[in-house]
Amino acid sequence: MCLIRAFELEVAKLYRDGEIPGFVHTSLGQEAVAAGVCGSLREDDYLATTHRGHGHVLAKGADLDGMMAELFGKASGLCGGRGGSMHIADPGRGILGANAIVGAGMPLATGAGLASKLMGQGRVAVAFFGEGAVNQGTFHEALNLCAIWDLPVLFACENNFYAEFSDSRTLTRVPSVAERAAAYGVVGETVHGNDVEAVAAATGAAVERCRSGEGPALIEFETYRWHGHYEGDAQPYRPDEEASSWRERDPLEITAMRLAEDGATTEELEEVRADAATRVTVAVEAARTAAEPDPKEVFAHVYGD
Amino acid sequence: MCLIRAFELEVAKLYRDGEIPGFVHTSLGQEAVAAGVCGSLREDDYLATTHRGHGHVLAKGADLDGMMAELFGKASGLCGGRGGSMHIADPGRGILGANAIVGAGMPLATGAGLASKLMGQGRVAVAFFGEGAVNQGTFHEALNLCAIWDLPVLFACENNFYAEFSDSRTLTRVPSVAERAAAYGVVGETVHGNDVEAVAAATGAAVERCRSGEGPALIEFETYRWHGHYEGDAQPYRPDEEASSWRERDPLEITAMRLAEDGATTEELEEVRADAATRVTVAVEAARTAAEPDPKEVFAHVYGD
Amino acid sequence: MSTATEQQELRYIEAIGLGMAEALETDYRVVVMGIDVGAGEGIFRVTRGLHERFGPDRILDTPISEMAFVGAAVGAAMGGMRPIVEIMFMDFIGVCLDPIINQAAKLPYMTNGALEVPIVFRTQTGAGKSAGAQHSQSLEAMLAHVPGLKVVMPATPRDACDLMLAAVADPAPVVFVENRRLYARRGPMSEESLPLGRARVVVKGEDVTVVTWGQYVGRCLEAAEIGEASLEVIDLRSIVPLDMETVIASVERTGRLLIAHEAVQDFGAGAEIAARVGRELFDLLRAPVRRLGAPTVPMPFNPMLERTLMPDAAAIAANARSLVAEG
Amino acid sequence: MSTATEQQELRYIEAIGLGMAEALETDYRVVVMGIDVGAGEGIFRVTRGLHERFGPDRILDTPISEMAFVGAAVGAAMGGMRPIVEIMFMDFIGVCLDPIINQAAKLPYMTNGALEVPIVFRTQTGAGKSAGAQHSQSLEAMLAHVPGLKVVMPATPRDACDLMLAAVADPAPVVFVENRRLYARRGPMSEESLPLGRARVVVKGEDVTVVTWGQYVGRCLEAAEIGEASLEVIDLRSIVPLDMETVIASVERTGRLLIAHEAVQDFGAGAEIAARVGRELFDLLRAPVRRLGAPTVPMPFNPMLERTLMPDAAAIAANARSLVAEG
Ligand SMILES: Cc1ncc(C[n+]2csc(CCOP(=O)(O)OP(=O)(O)O)c2C)c(N)n1
Ligand SMILES: Cc1ncc(C[n+]2csc(CCOP(=O)(O)OP(=O)(O)O)c2C)c(N)n1
Ligand SMILES: [Mg+2]
Ligand SMILES: [Mg+2]
Repeated sequence: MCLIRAFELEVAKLYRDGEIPGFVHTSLGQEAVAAGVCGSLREDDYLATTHRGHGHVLAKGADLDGMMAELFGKASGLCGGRGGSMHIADPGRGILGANAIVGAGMPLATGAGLASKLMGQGRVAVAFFGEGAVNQGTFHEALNLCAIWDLPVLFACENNFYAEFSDSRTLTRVPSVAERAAAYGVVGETVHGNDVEAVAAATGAAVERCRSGEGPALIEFETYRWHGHYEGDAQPYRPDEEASSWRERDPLEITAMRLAEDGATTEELEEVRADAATRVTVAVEAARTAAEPDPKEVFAHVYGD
Repeated sequence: MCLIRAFELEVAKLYRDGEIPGFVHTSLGQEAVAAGVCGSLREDDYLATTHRGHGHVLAKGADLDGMMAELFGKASGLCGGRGGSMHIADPGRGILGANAIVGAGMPLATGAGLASKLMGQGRVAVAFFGEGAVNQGTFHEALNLCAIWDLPVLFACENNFYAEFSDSRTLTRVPSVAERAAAYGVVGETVHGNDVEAVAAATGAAVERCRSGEGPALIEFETYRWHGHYEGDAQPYRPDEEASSWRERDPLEITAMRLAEDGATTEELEEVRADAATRVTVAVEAARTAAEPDPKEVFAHVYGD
Repeated sequence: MSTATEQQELRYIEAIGLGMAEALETDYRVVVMGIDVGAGEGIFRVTRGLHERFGPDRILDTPISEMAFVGAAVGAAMGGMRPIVEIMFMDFIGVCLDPIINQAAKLPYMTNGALEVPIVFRTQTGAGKSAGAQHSQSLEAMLAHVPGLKVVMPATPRDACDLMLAAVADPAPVVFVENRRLYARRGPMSEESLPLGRARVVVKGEDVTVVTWGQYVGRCLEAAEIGEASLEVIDLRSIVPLDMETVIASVERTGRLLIAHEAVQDFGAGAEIAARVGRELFDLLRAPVRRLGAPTVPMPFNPMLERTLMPDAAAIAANARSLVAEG
Repeated sequence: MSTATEQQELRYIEAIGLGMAEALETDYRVVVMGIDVGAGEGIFRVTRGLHERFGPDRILDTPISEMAFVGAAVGAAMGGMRPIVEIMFMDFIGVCLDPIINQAAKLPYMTNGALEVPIVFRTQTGAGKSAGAQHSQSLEAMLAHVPGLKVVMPATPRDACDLMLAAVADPAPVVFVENRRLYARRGPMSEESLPLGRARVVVKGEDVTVVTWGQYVGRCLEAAEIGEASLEVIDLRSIVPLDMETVIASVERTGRLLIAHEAVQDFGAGAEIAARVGRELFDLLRAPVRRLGAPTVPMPFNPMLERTLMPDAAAIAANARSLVAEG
């Protein structure tokens, strides 16, 4: 979590300063979902995520330096600089990629789950998506498909209550995503997404059900994005009190307090934070000075070879 | 209903004999849904239907001769012979057309309902669709959209339990379409689709709710198609007992019996049937001898002008 | 457009907004629909001010449900409205192609003219700023291939406004493709007004006709200024209808044709123009028609790679020069 | 393919089935997915026998949810399978374009080759039997325009089988376009086997090169038999990769090129070929390249109108003749 926080804060700064090109959507405030879900997965489990996927990808074990370099578009980036923030992937770790098409990850995860099932691999596929994506047809179609085929797919919804500039509660009569799972004969549950232990517990149980052949599960994690939809968004659309009340439920603070209760010292906690900050700084330095991709290679892999 | 029955029986024969080209999907056995729903609509209400739409279009008041001629592809057809069975439309009667894309009618009806609402016309739009189409993303998206905008749209599902060669009950964990409406905050109900009075009663009430501004309604009409998915389908996939048990619940017989109870004489009932048969025969004769469209006109209206 | 407006310089993005506002003002059947086009004023702020001025019944925010709301816009057009519906990025036709190509494009014809579908599909493209492969495609050729759709791609503020008004007024469905790389560009509203379907000769020249559209109009103008050959730059403005008359008239004089566009070259719209000119002016062409588009590669994120794949003014000028050398 | 099979005549539809069966037999990662492809054996019975032979874990019936199951096939390919997924009619790309063009076509490139998406999108087209405007489109040009996709369109049983096997083996996503008007046609499996990406010279000739594919191969062969000009008929077999080498070699001899295809002519794949030949053989062409495709009209239901819009052998022959007359 600390690493994600440090990463995203730094990315926001770099983006503002024009060091990172393209579009960037940070997951500040949502770190516990990433950490809790991905921390409950096996290394070979699959992950398909969204435009707001840095945290998930990091938590799933992608190399920090490779990620940062990718945001810079460098040759040493996880995708050789071809993907960028919205398309970071690391197939070796089951990470099928962030995706810039809202809702596209759910069918892909369905397919990965299908592959796992047909080949008897016992791998679970997790599809992250926002509550805004729930209104997309792919949610409906993919969840139904997973249900009838009993596929080991976890539908992990990050309900941060906003889709771009819109309050998602105005875009459906049934704002509870968990409730909508019943239409597919799937169990849906709602979990406080800023509490990493709650996230991990719910995920662990759901993933085990998936792995044991019961088919898909859906968990809605209620959380909040601290920054705008994209970096640079002025956010006139969110009430201040709402934003500040969520800031008070900082997932990192919640965890820190709990660790402190369990006996962690301030120094130990500070060390974790400092360590994360250092790793990010090192990654930034490396990314800054890394080589650009070789333009002569620009035609490679168009046809997958 | 008698007219639809006579029409479809004749069409099936004509298709078998090679007189009607293209693909044909008849609605034999489902007549009560068409009659009950469309009979409860105003003339200016909208209708968007499916590949299996003859009955709906007839019941909504489209000209019989024009329909038959359209199936023959003649110039006097409702679409000048350009549409055929899967594309019959009659915008003057609010009929936006049958549609060969499964699920496509729901967004179109949504839009017609939107137009009615924005222009304060009080017109309701009905989208017919099969239970197979429920798994299509358009069902999910359109129903949600109608719900949040309180659009006067009736989602009229003909659940005939089969989508092509598949038992639809195997294609979802929640075979009750009505139940799935809850995910959108919409009331869904299930009605015996072979009982025209039940159909009309449910539709009448739902349409009034739509018209009064409550937003969309969903009704699932349980029924059965007597013939194959298309004319010519050998139907190895359906248990005989199932088919025959539904034949015993013939919507026309149910109605006839009820009318008889209410005092209609055998002669009166026979006259209705005979009249329908005659009208169909006349329509066929007219269609057979009608002129082909003028090839010189083939380029007209590509760009809507 | 008022004379006062005609004397202004506007940004391309403002001109689109102006076009929509005029259409909304003069025709109650016009509505604007799309994700966050209302109070949010659009992800690029193209719909700025519209929500405030026309209210939520005319400027409709939709859920992320393109199949439904694009399809609903088509249905609303059938029901007598004149919707302007936004598909946020052109790449997103991937999630809502059916209502565009199978419904809107076909129903007027299939109903023998009984149904009109007067709808504007607003969308935008514009590579060059690391938006990545799923947000950088210029897919006009795909839509131009479908009978029943018109496709316009304005390159100037004046055209953006005019074509918007023309698109709204058109009985046919029109795909209105903006270029986000042009949003901030200013241009005179005093530019001559042309109807939908007419190309614009932007610069007169003698040696080579350069046909282009969208973002590439600017690059071709830059190329013309390099000045080693005299280029006649034609901004196509609409891909369908395709104003071959203007193109042919120009190539008849120059004898040489270069087509430059942002989209991938293979199976792009340039091929159609090359094929037609190759046929109609076979005896007149002094050199083979050239095309200059993006190579067959998904657009990479890295800015330098992206630049490598987008022919610049120098490349356009070099191609024109070598066309002159060829004959 | 066994020698016994090579000596047979098969129907086109059987040959596709044979190709799938061989792929299923030799590679456990191959699965077949689609609406009613299983016990129902496909709406046109292309998957006949597969369900019985390979069972429901290899031949998967899907709900009517193209976005999900086509997308799932793409995801399964990422997960190491080699799915053959059916899009029942080519027109239905309208409801599932995203997984094809934005996911399958792009992810191998965007991940710098780390992800392979070895998938076959089986689909079919074939106008001429009153299927109506929403079930009659030949949309290969749209998909060919997207970098990352291969597009094959077999015209003979031998090619149908070979290209299916090649498509399954290919590391890239391949769109496999069948033509339902050819399903019942028989052809020798002894025909020479060619790799994916190579065109076939079906008939040698001297006067005019006729490039064609799919349903139109047969019409062009008929036209060749009319015999007033000597036609060299080339069956392209794949649109991407485009075998320009074979086309160019032929036109170098004949000096004349006619391209005939089922799809709408405007912005169709023929334009790309015309543009390339126009450029590469500028000095050699004796007459301007001609194209013969469907006019810009949604396909009407009426059989006679439909015929009017589909150039027949006589029209092909007449065009060839007039090409000869031109120069
Ligand atoms: C098909 C498609 N439609 C629209 C968009 C534009 N878009 C990008 S992110 C976004 C909002 C997503 O909201 P949500 O799913 O709640 O995710 P969050 O941003 O809150 O994490 C939208 C509309 C897109 N990328 N793809
Ligand atoms: C998008 C799309 N996918 C598939 C088809 C092929 N198809 C036509 S009808 C049909 C079955 C529809 O079943 P249902 O909705 O239950 O309607 P019914 O035929 O039972 O009336 C299918 C799969 C199609 N026309 N469009
Ligand atoms: Mg959200
Ligand atoms: Mg059904």
